[in-house]
Amino acid sequence: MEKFEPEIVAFCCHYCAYTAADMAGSKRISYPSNVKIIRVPCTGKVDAIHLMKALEKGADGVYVAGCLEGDCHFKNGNIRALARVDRVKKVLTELGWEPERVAMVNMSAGMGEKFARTAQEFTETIKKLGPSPGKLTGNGNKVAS
Amino acid sequence: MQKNNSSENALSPDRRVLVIGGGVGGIRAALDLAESRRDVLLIDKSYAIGGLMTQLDRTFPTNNCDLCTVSPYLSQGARERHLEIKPMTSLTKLEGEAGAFSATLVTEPRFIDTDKCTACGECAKQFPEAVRVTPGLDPRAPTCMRYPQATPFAFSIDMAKVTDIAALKKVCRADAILADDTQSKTVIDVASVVLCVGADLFDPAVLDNYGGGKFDNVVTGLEYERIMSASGPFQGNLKRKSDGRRPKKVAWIQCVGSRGINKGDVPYCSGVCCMYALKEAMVTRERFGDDIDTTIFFMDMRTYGKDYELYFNRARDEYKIRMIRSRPHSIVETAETKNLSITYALEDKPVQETEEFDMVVLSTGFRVGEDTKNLAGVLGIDVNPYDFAATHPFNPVLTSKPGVYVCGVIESPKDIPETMVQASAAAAMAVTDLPVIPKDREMDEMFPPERDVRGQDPRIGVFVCDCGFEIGGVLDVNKLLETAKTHPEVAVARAVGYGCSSESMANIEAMIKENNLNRVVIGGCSPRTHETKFQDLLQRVGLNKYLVEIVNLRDQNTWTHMNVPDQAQSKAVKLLNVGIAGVRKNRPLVDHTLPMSQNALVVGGGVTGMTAALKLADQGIKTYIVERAPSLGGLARSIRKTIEGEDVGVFVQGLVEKVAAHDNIQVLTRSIIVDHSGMPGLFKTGIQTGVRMNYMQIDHGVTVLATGAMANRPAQYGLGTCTNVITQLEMDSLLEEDTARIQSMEQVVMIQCVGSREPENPNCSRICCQAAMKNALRIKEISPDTQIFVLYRDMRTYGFQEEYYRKARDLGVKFIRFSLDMRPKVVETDNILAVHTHDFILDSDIEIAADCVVLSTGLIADDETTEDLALMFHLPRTGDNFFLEDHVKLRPVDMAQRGFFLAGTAHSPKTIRESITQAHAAAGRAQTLLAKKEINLGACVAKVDPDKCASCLVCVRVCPFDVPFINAEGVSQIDADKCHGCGVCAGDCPAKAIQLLAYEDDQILAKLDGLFER
Amino acid sequence: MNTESRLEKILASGALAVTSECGPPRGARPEKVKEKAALLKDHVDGINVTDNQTAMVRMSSFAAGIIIKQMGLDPIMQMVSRDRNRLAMQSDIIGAYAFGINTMLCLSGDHAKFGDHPMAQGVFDIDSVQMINMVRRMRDEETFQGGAKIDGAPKMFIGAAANPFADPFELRVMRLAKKIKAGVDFIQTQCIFNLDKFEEWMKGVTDRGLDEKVHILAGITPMKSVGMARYMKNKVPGMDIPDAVIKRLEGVSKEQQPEEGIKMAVESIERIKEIKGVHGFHIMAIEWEEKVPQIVEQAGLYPRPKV
Amino acid sequence: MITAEQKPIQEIIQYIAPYGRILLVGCNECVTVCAAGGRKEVGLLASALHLNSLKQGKTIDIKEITLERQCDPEYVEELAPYIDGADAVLSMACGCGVQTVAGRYKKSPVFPAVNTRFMGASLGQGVWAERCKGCGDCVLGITGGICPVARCSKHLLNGPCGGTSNGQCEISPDVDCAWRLIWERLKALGMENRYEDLMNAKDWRPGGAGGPGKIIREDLAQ
Repeated sequence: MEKFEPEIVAFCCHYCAYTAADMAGSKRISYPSNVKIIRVPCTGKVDAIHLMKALEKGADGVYVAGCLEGDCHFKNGNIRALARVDRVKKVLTELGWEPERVAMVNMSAGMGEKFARTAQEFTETIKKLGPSPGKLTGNGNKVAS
Repeated sequence: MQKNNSSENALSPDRRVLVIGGGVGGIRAALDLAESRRDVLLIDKSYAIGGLMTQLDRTFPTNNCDLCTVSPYLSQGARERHLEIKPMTSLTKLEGEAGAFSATLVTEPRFIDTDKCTACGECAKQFPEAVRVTPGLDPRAPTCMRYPQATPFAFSIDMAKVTDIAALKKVCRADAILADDTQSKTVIDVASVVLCVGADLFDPAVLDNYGGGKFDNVVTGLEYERIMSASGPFQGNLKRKSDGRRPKKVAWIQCVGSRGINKGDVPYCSGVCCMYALKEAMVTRERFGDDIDTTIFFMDMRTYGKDYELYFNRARDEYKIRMIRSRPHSIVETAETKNLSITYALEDKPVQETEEFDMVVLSTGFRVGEDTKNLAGVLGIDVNPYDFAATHPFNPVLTSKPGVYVCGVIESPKDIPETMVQASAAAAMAVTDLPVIPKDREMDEMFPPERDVRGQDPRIGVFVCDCGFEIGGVLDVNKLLETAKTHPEVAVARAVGYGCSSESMANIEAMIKENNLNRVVIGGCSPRTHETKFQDLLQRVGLNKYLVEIVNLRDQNTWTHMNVPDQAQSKAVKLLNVGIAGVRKNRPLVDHTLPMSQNALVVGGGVTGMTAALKLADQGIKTYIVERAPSLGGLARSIRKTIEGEDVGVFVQGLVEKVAAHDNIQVLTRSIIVDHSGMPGLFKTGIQTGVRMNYMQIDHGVTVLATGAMANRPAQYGLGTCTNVITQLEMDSLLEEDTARIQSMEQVVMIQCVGSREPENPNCSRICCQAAMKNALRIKEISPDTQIFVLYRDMRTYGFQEEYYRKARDLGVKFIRFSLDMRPKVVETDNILAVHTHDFILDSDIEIAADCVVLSTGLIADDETTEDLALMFHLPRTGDNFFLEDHVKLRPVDMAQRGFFLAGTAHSPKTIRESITQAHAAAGRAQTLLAKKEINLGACVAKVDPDKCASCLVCVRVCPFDVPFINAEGVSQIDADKCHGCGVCAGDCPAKAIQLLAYEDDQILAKLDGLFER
Repeated sequence: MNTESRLEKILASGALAVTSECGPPRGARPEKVKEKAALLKDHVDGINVTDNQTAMVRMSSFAAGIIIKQMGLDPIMQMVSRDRNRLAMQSDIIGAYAFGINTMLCLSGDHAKFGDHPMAQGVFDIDSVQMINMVRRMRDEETFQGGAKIDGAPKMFIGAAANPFADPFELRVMRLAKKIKAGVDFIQTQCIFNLDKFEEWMKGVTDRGLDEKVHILAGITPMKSVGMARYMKNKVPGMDIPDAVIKRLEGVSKEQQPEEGIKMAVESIERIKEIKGVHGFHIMAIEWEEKVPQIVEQAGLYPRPKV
Repeated sequence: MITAEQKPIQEIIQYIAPYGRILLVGCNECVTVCAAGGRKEVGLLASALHLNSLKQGKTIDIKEITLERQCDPEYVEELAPYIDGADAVLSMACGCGVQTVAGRYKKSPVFPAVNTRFMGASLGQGVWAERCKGCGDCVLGITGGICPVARCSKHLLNGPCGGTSNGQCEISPDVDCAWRLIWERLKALGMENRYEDLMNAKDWRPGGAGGPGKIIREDLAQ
């Protein structure tokens, strides 16, 4: 079997996680190229539907990366994001999908290493889980929308 | 582009500031002034601005590409409306006095009309000898521009070398050749002058023992930078000059020409060479192979800057760079291999060693150039024995002549961050010679009217930077563009070299116009750093600035996946697809603005805080000083003398009185900050003040953090248990108060790095070596017979402090090195102190009886204060709890959170003089923000669709800032000027009636589509 | 004298009345009812028959009441508003009366949530006060709640519960007044452990002269063990158990705790006897009916007067 | 407001399993406000159903539409252009909405995607509590504005039962004893004496005991 390379989407907040990702770059810390970042001003903007749609469109895993708890640039956007991630986990569980395919992580802008480590760990988690249940049926990820 | 002629509404010339020197410091000073809406003339004798930094490959401590780091500032320089740049120009006469100088300028002929030149390069191709080129190792650099992002972006002709002027004129399709261009002389009125000419680098050819300029494979640090640089002679490949082979073994020799007493040497320390050698060695191993053996020969490792010690530790421990503490005797070249043998002696070995290397880099330092010596005469300023500008003991940017200020290396050797601090400080000082700015001065439109693109089908231009090696070295940009072209809506897909260079920007502008593009995707650096630049570009061509998407191909792709180019390539394809899919959905948006509060809050009432407050208050800014202690003065209250011998107490008292008397300053002592809200330009901070802790709230546009640091008092070496073990601070007092006691001391032992450079506090405290020298010299003055022993790890008397170190040795102070694994022990028996240590030179343990042991304890962050404030203000801190500035290199006083500025020891340990400089700099930077008078809130705000709104109140409840409300129409209303743009409401709205502009759902979903399509 | 109720007669005589209770079995075994009732036979004036106590399904109080009645004893039929609407209640009341049951207790009933059918819909068509009023009108006005005349009205001696310890405390006397207003004849209180608080309540009752209008039987429960005391303190709603009670039980060995519990119950009765307005005792020995005679005897309430 | 919550997703999946084209209809009234069936929830449910069909290897076509109000025929009429393109309708409205849709489009199977719970009030973000039983004979005027029918677990009309503990209902410490609240309120209003007024057995007919409720306003009805 061909080696499974998951597609992973990371919604990163501008002030912390996205900056941390840049920081990882400037320190030349490598992490799996599977992770593709979508920048948002605050993880509080990341709606449950964005996570669901990412899975629907073909992501094998999605995570939201925000500021450390208590350090959100917008006070509590990251707490809202966590609640939404938890809700999506519940829906996935009910659907028989692995809830580990979505996650919330927190880091500060300076934590380039943590960004890389998180990306690495999440990628490994998804590799262990295997391809998204939506792909196993050979149905592709094409969904009428 | 650059503004050569003053526009019609030009301001009266007496308001101008003349900045001499277009290096990074001069640019910073000029930009600060221009951003504060002061007219500036920046002159540089070269044909393009940028100075030394543009020739460097990467900069410490971030190891970023220098060009990439500096280029945003350069092109900013070109576009800033209050700034005029005159290259190839020098000052020949300065008359008059501060506020009303008359300056005579001479501009050399360029023979090229910069307005017409498109830098197509035809002239350079056909007449290479006549076009002025890159200095450095190899005259035939791949580009004939001095560097790819040159400003002004135009060539320059050396007419003396032109044989056929007609032929030259013929190749220039832009008709830019000015064959009869002549030297021109102008006399202008200026209010003040900022001198920022930097210095030359020492030419090691004058030394006979290292073969500089003689052996092919012996290069200077700068030449090594050029060799590694993507725009250098070998296109960024590390090669030996002798045979083009990649070296396997490279050595750096420190202090070449510096800290010496021999022929050609100068006694001072150049301050930057240790760091650049470490950087060059690290980059060598990182980029050219970790099989390259790298060795640094040094006397003292002087990594005294903020977090620099960590950098040194990384170089040694992670990059395995070999460190040899020795000043080599000589280098001998092997004739056939052109390899180099270095002969050196180790501290503890009597015999000399010899070792062969492929390449040797001489770490040469700064020398004041001949031109500059003349310039000092023209300006009429005093200089020190080494021709650097002589400056005020408490303010290093003040020269002996009122109205003339200095910054950067011409003041003393220093690195880029310190130059940036001084540049901002000098700019802030230069402003004081100008009248206070009238409040109603309006900004006028800089950009043409916007094209209406609504309803048009997307026509997307995709432009990918190769950024030299940074992107192009990892990705196949052309292949990437092929994929981009397959999108039907992509009209143009081009590679643009260094996208942020003026040339590429002009190209992109042209292509947008030519192809009638209405959407742009830039593949290059992080949008965090480069988005604004390209948004400006769009505005210049009449497109709304939100019609661009920046795809982060460098920071988040080639930099992290440089070792797996195929993965980087496929990720790049996807990221670009995301950008293309996303930009299709971008809509033109309008930025919102709010009037800015013109008040300033200075947190901390020490020397730094008071200095910053005075500077701001003098400019008519209402300034609040919040100080926790019952009185002003801070840590400086406990310091008596500076190393220069100045009385600190008198100085501090003077400041306190000035602050107290100032109409624009309100001092709040016994005060703490308890809450904070608002946004940059409109902050609200709650303060509990006075004995009764009354609450008050102040509005302010900017905040200066000057909370200082604490004197460290680690319980080491008997401190706190043995009476005669004291700190340098206590010795400083003792020297003023009890001369008799000093005279009674037969032997004094000083121990350096106490509580610093240790695992629990890994950084260097910077001030302790000079403090030890200061006190040692004072002891010797009072009591010449007292024997002084200084136990040190590396003496870090950087810059001109080196003189005091030398003087101390001359006076017989004994310096004994120790290492962490063999640290000294202080033993007290029957009230008699003795210090045991290992002497590496004698290679034996020794015992020194001491009447007094003085510990150099340095400064540590006030963890509690910085933590409280960091939480309240949302500010980042370093690992050792100092505040962390936005960019350690280029923005050393700006915090990442706009509107916050950092100065003094809250930033990192530093001397009073350095703190004062940073205070001026912070005040200056704060003024640039306040000068804008209004806050741009951006366009990223929540917008309610009243037709969809169910008035459910969810937005009202979840908004972290209580902005939404249900209006008279019965639907939610979110005022754009109050919205912070977090999008929490949009994420929770059950009716999907709220969208966050610029991040609307369809935009995010389109990006996901882009990622997963095909 | 309104009814044939033995309890009413005892109370009318001025003697202290004693009642106890008997939970019907969770099955169709009449002998279980008989066994329990036999234990109480000579020592009480009436036996409460609980109605699906704690919302657990049991033999109906109506049927168990008949069994007890047929033993020649005096059942007090409990009826909760949880399980029956007004039609069912009234038909059961006349049916019970037809079998000679002449004393009943009107209750709201524990919420179904606590029982073995938590999913059940509680009826709560009328509440306990309204039930009292309904039964009184059936007796005194000989009309159904809906207004129609009854041919052969049930002459019930009407009881209700009162919990002096539930809050709001200040409402507890008023609530009693309301039940009196609705027509209640006697009250059985919640188990009393906090005697001070009970006295306070009784003072409120007598201050308003309510003791003249209703007979109050003080609820007494002997503690079997310290574990039971703790459970009741923490888990049973509306229960007020002072720490002193638990301490006292903790003070004796496990084997001696039942005896100590009985002793405490007897001491309580002795003290409550002195309180003005208390006309009797309702001894609820939960799953410990065999000890009721001992308590009655030790409290000096034996032999029971003949009426 | 009518308060509802989404049905377990597996139940919804069972309903629509036989169908390939689903018209998923939200309602912008009560169920939007209680976050059970507004535009956002419609999107999320559609996405969940897509994820499910992806896993099953099936395809499902879901048309999402959110009406202003599903309990008004005029708004429900807006579904007409889409109804033939759907094999089944999944309604996220309360029972009233589901029935209005089912009544209008008789040929289409209409399934509920939410459970209608109660008439409630919002206690804060994300919290709703039952406040009215629709008994048809409001007693709030004599109970200090707190409804014993809706808020007393036993609908007691004449005061608290004996199960009140620390002011809370016997069924849970999280439930306020309605009669404690009524009493406090009456006291605050100086209307303590009201408490001893006997409240007679209630006539339940207007609240549904008399058959399905219906209101006809003669002055308005056409």
